[in-house]
Amino acid sequence: MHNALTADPLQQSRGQPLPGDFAIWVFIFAELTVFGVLFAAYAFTRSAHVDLFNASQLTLNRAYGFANTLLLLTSSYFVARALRAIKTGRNKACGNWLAGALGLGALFLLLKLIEFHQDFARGITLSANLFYMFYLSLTFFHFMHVAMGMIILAVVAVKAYAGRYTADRHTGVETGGSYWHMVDLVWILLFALVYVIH
Amino acid sequence: MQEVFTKSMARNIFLGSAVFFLIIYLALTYDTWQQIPVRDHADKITASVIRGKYLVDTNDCIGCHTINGEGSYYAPELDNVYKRRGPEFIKLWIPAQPSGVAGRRQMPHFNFTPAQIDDIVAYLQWLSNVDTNHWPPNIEG
Amino acid sequence: MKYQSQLVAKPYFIAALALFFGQIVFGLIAGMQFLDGTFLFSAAHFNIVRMTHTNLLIVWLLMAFMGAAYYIVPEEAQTELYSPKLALITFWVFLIAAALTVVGYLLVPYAHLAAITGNAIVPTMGRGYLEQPLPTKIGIVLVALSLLFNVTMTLIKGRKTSINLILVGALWGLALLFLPSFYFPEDTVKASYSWWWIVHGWVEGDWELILGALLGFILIKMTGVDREIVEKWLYIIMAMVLISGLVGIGHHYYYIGAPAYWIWLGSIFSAMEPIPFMLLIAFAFKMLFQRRREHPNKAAMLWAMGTPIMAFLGAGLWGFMITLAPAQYYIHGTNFTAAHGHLAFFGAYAMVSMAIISYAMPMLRGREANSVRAQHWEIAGFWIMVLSMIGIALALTGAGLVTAYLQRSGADPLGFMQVQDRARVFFWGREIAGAGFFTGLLVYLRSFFIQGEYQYTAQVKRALAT
Amino acid sequence: MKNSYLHAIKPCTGAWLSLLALAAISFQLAYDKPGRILMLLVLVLTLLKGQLVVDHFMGLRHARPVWRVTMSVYLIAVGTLIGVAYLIR
Repeated sequence: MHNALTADPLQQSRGQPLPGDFAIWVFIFAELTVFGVLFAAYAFTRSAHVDLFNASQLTLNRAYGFANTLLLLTSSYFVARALRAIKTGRNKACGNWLAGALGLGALFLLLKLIEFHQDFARGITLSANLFYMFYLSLTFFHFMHVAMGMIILAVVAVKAYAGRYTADRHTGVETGGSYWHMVDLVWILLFALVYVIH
Repeated sequence: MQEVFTKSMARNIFLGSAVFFLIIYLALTYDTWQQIPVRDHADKITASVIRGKYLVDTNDCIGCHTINGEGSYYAPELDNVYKRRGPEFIKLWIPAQPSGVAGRRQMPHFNFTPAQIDDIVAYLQWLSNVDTNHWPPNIEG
Repeated sequence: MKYQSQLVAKPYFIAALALFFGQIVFGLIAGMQFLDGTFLFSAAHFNIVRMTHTNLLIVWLLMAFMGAAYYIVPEEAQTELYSPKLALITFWVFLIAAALTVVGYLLVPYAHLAAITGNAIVPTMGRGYLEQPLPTKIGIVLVALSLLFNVTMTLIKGRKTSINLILVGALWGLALLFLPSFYFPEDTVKASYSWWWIVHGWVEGDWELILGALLGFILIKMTGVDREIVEKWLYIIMAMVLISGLVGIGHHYYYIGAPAYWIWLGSIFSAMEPIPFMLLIAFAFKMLFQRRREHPNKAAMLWAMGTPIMAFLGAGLWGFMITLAPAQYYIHGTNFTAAHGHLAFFGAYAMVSMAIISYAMPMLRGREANSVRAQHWEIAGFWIMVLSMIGIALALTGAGLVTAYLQRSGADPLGFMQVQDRARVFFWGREIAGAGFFTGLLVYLRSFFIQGEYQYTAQVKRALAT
Repeated sequence: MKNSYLHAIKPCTGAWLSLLALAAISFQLAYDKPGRILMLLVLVLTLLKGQLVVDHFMGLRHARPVWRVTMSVYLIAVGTLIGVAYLIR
């Protein structure tokens, strides 16, 4: 399966620089490091409190987590399509794909807010126990990244609609897209760790 | 293809991360602000405790001592001194200073009234009950 | 020096060094009081000596930063300073306020000082580094406003380079972050929590931006490397400072009564605080290797290269050793923290101040660089001070570890004074290294009294002869 | 140009559909009885998802190999740390 996917008929040359502005990649690597350390901290803390973590984990609504995974994966796909569109010079299509991604991002935030609301109503706070501390820190921190990513994508979308990008000059789309895919990547790890693995 | 690395994007990253992490810190601070009165028994901050704290501040006790590890490392920790020494010892100790022992670190004489010393002890008692995540490690501070 | 108004930086730099001298004298007295508790007890008790030592540090660094701002902002903006006269008035106000405050500390008992300066109206006194009476604090705000007005107006009418934007922005941040010093809640935990807005906000946030701007300026001037490259990397490094440092403030919140989650968040984010310092080293050396000119001021170059290294050592490495919660559990509130404080303040802020002074002072005195002889004295001062400060830090680290082992752990912990007695050898080490530092400072200051400027021809001749 | 564009869509769409399928499998496994095999399985599926995002959405398979390797190393490192933490209990 993996082979079939990587067999790109375009035969695009390897050895390209990172997509988008290098500055965003410094930020992406910094953020990935923070999340990586947080994930490891979660896992090792859990190994000292397995029962507490397993019991608390069961109180989470995994359906929310799954729905949010689908939303982010699809929005990431939309962003990838937006990049394809601009590479063929279609500004409007690029904008539309980005708007779609933004819509899915907004749905993600809405769903997460509902989930937070229900958590707080049940008395879950940062100080409730170690699991909830990690759960809330990780998801809130990620939530902020989604919000930040949406601001970036919105700026890129507006520029796309305004025709500021061309098939040859579209670094902005790549920059915003790379950040958004990082947010998606982090959620994939976060979903597995906090909602699924037990 | 040439790598793109622009100053304007670097600046945006700088400003963006400033705002981003400030918001996160403010959100956490909001939560902390709700928790602190619970953890330090703010309901037990009586008028006497407040007077005691004012004396501790205006006599610059942290110029030699530490309070919850903050201050100066010239004299012992005050967070748990109430539990370490007990109120009676403290009430006798403060007015008896300086000890005048040659070479030993000296604590000044502050001319406190007995009522003022009671206030200081009340403050130290309140301080000893703050939840500091089990710090200091033992009674010696 | 390109603009006449940059000359106002000169009194700031001179005063900064004079106050630096005072700081070290009081540091030596305080160090002596660790060895003999009755030393100068009735004249100046330890707490007074200590607050004079730390307050002089803050004031001389602020003096140096202000001088640097008055020197750099016009040159970067390519225009004269908005009002050199205001800058000069501000200088005297600041110097006199600082002098009066120190005199107040030394002559009036602290509680009495609090009573006569209206501390009862707005309580602000009795917090570390912020011991100043209310009038001084208000004076600091006025001085800051004057500085901000002056440099901002200069910036507005001139060229807006990134160095200038970062520097002026950081000066605004410095002033804003000082405002919580007027907020001293009755709840000690809240007071502690908000005290760090100022202290952490300055030394692990805002001042790092100033450091970056000063270093960036010096490197652009001395290496001739393309401004574009310097500035974009500067932005990235400064972004890393904020990414790690803003939530990294949590490493002060483990054991002061704040919620337990700070143990995790503080440890994780503050563990990344050394990264910007590492980047700063890489950045400085990359500029050095890519330099397009040989600047005759070797001493300034040494300060500029030494700053990121020593800042990494003091703020990065020593900071990292005490930043993780399990380590801090034993080390919090010991001389290990003092070791970190000394090495970080010196390595980052004292050294960057001396770097800009070293670069700018010869210009302010009408020459591109000092004579070779003066530079030799300055370089000797650099090495003696740097090595002595490492000695001080190692000695204090030893003293801190003694506390961690004997007082903080084990089944039968010893009392405070017993432990202090066992750490005596380290306090001796600190005082001896302190005397070494003082010697280094004298050597450094001596270099300013050696007249003459750098002679290209003499250097070339000598190079040809050998 | 038109032709190459059509070809270029497919890998992304394929990756997207694969990701959805993998997410659904993970979600199903979330309700299974806890166990080491299950944990390792979910972990591997997660890393696979991560690599798909890196390769196809981020488009790093066109980038210099060093960047793709960096991301793979990151994913494997995080995965290993998590795996070790769950196995040492």
